[in-house]
Amino acid sequence: MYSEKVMDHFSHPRNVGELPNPDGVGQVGNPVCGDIMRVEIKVDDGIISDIRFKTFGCGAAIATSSMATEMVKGKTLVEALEVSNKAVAEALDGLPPQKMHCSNLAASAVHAAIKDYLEKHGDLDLGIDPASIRIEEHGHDEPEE
Amino acid sequence: MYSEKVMDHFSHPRNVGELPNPDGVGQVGNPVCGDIMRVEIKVDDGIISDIRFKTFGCGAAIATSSMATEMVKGKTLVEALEVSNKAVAEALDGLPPQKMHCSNLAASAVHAAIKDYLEKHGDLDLGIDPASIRIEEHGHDEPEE
Amino acid sequence: MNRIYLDNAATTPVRREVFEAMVPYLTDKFGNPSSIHSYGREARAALDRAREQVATAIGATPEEIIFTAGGSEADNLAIKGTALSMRGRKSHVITSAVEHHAVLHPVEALEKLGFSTTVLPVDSEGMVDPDDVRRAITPETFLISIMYANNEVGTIQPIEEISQIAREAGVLFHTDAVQAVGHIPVDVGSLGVDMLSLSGHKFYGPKGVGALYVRRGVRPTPLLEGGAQERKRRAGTENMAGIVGMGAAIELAVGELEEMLACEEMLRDKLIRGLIQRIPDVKLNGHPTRRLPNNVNISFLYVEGESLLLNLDMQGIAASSGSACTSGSLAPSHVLIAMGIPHEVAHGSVRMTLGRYTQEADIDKVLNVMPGIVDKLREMSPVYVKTECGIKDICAQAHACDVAQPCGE
Amino acid sequence: MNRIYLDNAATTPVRREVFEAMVPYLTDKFGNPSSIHSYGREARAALDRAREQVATAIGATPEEIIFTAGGSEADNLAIKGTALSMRGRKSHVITSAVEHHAVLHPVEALEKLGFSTTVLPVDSEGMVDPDDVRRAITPETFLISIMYANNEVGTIQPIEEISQIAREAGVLFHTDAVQAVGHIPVDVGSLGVDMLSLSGHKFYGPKGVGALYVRRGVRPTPLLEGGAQERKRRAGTENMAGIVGMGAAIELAVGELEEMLACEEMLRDKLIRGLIQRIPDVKLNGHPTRRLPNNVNISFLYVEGESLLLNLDMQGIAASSGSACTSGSLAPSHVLIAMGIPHEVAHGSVRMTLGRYTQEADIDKVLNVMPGIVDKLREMSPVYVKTECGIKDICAQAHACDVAQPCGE
Ligand SMILES: Cc1ncc(COP(=O)(O)O)c(C=O)c1O
Ligand SMILES: Cc1ncc(COP(=O)(O)O)c(C=O)c1O
Repeated sequence: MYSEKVMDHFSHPRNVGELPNPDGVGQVGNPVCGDIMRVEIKVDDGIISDIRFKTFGCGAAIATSSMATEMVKGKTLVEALEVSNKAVAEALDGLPPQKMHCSNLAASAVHAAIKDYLEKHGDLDLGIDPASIRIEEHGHDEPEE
Repeated sequence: MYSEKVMDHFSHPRNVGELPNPDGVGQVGNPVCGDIMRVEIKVDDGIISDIRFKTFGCGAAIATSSMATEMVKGKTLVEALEVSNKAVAEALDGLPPQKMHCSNLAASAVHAAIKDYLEKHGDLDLGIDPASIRIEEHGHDEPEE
Repeated sequence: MNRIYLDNAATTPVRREVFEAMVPYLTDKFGNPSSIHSYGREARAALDRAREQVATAIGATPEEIIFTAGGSEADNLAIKGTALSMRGRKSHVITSAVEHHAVLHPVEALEKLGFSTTVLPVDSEGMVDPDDVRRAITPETFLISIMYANNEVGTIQPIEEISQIAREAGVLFHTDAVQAVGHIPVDVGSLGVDMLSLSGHKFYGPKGVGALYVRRGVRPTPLLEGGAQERKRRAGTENMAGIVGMGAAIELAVGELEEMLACEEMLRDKLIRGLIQRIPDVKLNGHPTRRLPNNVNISFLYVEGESLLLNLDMQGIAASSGSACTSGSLAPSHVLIAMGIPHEVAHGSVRMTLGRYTQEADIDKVLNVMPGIVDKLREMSPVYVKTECGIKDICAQAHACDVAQPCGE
Repeated sequence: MNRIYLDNAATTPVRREVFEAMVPYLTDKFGNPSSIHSYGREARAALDRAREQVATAIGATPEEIIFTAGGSEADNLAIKGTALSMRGRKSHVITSAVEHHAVLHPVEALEKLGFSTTVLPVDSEGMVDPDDVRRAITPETFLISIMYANNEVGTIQPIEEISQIAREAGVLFHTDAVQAVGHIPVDVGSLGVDMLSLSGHKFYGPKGVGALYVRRGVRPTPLLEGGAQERKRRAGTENMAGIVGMGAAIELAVGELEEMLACEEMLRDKLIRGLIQRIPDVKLNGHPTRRLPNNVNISFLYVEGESLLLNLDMQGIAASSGSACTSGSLAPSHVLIAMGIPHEVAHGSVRMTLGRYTQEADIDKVLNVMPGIVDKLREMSPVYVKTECGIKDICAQAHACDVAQPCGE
């Protein structure tokens, strides 16, 4: 069902946990649907210097969380905003179709954390309008069979 | 499917053939339904002294023909008229239900031969009115499932 | 006694390789393919592979294959499922008089639900006329179902012509290819069909498993609903061993198809010719050339099929018959009757269907014993009278006698 | 790695004896039971014997058994077939919210055909209230279908009470006993049911074969039509190996039922108790006592079922879950939701179903590894906050938290 990469990130998730004083926090999903992802970031000079996540959800949810945090760590906020849920799924060698819908929200959680950071630090000028950041709440939809 | 007795009578049918100058001939069934039985009898002193049959039909048709002729050979006409299709089937340890309908007419063929004999020899008084002999043309019916 | 099996149209033996492919799914690989754990995943992988094998064998894609419990379920799904999906939109179905009951009875059932149906006739060799199909189409027609090859007489229908007619009229076309798959080339692309039924036990796979090919975009309403198996088109935990067996069987059968076909045709023709030479008053039923490579169907006049079968069986030879006696109904085979064969001739029909295990020696044995059996039964038959025209009694009533043997010749 | 299989409700391994009983029907005894020759007769004899085995096991007569392709087909036949036979006469069906989809989806399909349906609720332990059944009956009601034992939470319904209500009202009663047969005593006479579904692969038989018991005189309209198999109640060449396997399996299962039942209950209770003792914030789903001997269904709060399953799988333990994630839909198990269990608790449910090959050591292994897995996932869970009430986040929205663990305690 899952690719080897998914299983690797699921069984050895990177960047699990919380940060002592995060600069930004993003959370997407809800327990009713069975997937919640929370991402905390540290930002230094417009760069994500540290990142942690906590996820309640299935294998895909945990693996995408791990992969998404790996993909944006050390990146500028602008670069990180360009990492889409779809890109995360692709970096994991794909997800089963039924998992694309609700379990592939880790990039959104990262975006939410960046938005939170930007909103809290409105005085910074990084050339990004936090209001322009759209948080995809329903992953990348596959066409229904 | 068939009992051992049926198979015995089918593979070694008794009384097959024709008689040189039969006293009575009876035929039932028709080729459209797939079963025809012809019985020829010799009668001496009101007793069936010899009998032969020819049958076009399935295993049950041949076996019942053989058995019926065996059962009436040497019997009086009155006794022979009492041998029913059902009795023939029972003597063969039964027939498959679907064979009771159209393949179990051998006794009828015997009855028809007796009727023919009586009609040809109307001057004899054996105490049987040939008109009273009913030829069952549809065997012993099982209730439809 | 060494038995000879000449009833491969009824069912075929399971190939050794097929059996061996099934064994793991009846022993340690027992998982349910819907489960996400390792047992489930190994079953899922086998299911996917079997689906690919079936798809490849008939030129389809895996998503176009719906596994079923056999040919009958596939036929029912194609006919009733399509009708249900068309309910309230279109109302007319076309089929032929020589279809298997698994097509004819569902079509009859549709009549009770308010659909109208046309059952096309066939000619004396069992062929449907494509022009009849064309003429039968009305604006209400949504489905045509014509079998690929007949199970009783082996006649192969002009499927490509009919499918083109269907396509031009915008009507869905289903073919029951249960007797064709694994025996003659079947490619859904070149046939141009929308749905096609097949059954594992007709090509050396196990009984109780089949498939319906459904072209992408075509959506018969499911008959069996429940779990999400087969993409919700057919519910029920998958018959894993059966499906794996059918996958292996179809791959093997299609791989050796040409070789087998040539071999079967050779033996078939030897058997037909041999019987006609050795026994008077016989008639080949079905088409002389457009015929399954393994099908021999012959009527032996004046004798009844079941008696013949039982006598063959006592000699260790397994065959079948279109006589009513085998089924217990009064009417003999609807296929022979639709071909205009008189009842009494139909009653004397015997079908011998060859297979990959048939040896030339088997054919020789049949040719050796058959004349004696027929003779013995004819001697016992009240309708058989040896005159110049040996068909005296029957001729009086049977219009098709001249097909069998010219009367008074 | 030594694997531990705790998903016997999904499917069971095929018993060695069952496999061995099947082998002849996948090798030399390959005949079609409809054939009259020796191959056919030996198949027919085996078919008759299997039918007798199934009938005997549930207290029925052989003519009352219709072989199907599994539990789903049996359910579909009972529901849709009965509805079709009642068409134009009566129009109302009653079922429960915790039925298998093989019952619920056919019932939904009936609505599209103009039938009306009542889906009864269950209590928090998954039980149907017989009084609800009684109240739901109208003069239009022709069928009640309530499952014997639930496949997810193991709750055993009061079938005898419901069947009596049905009988008094002159309404037919079907029960899906797929999870019950072979595990707890099932006797159609004392249950008083008119129809009963069973499936071979739930009691160590093969997948893809099942049966519907149909009381003499009850006549659901066939769904699969064609040949005269199963007395015209279900067409298609019989899955011989499957049927023979199911016959052998049911005889064996019923023969050792009491012994197995006691053994499974013992292990089941050890597992339930052990998990509750070792892991905080867990909740047993289903009825505490009226429950299948092999069913354990537990929600682990704050964690999601699939993650748990995958972790168990990595330790070689196969189980299943009622989480939406496994199915890919948003809503978790309809059974847990019908029992009033909040979505987030349902998402954390794991079902472990024991079987005849389950060892006490397997239970010990689960009890050993589960706390670590749950801990690890909870540490990773954003909804898990260790406070006095460990359920802070969830409590705000979940009314059934107090079922799981009193909040603020
Ligand atoms: C032409 C044809 N269609 C359908 C069927 C039914 O297939 P099954 O027996 O697998 O249900 C058969 C054989 O029995 C057949 O020969
Ligand atoms: C209660 C219940 N009913 C019906 C079924 C369907 O049976 P099958 O998978 O054999 O079609 C199952 C199991 O899958 C079940 O647990």
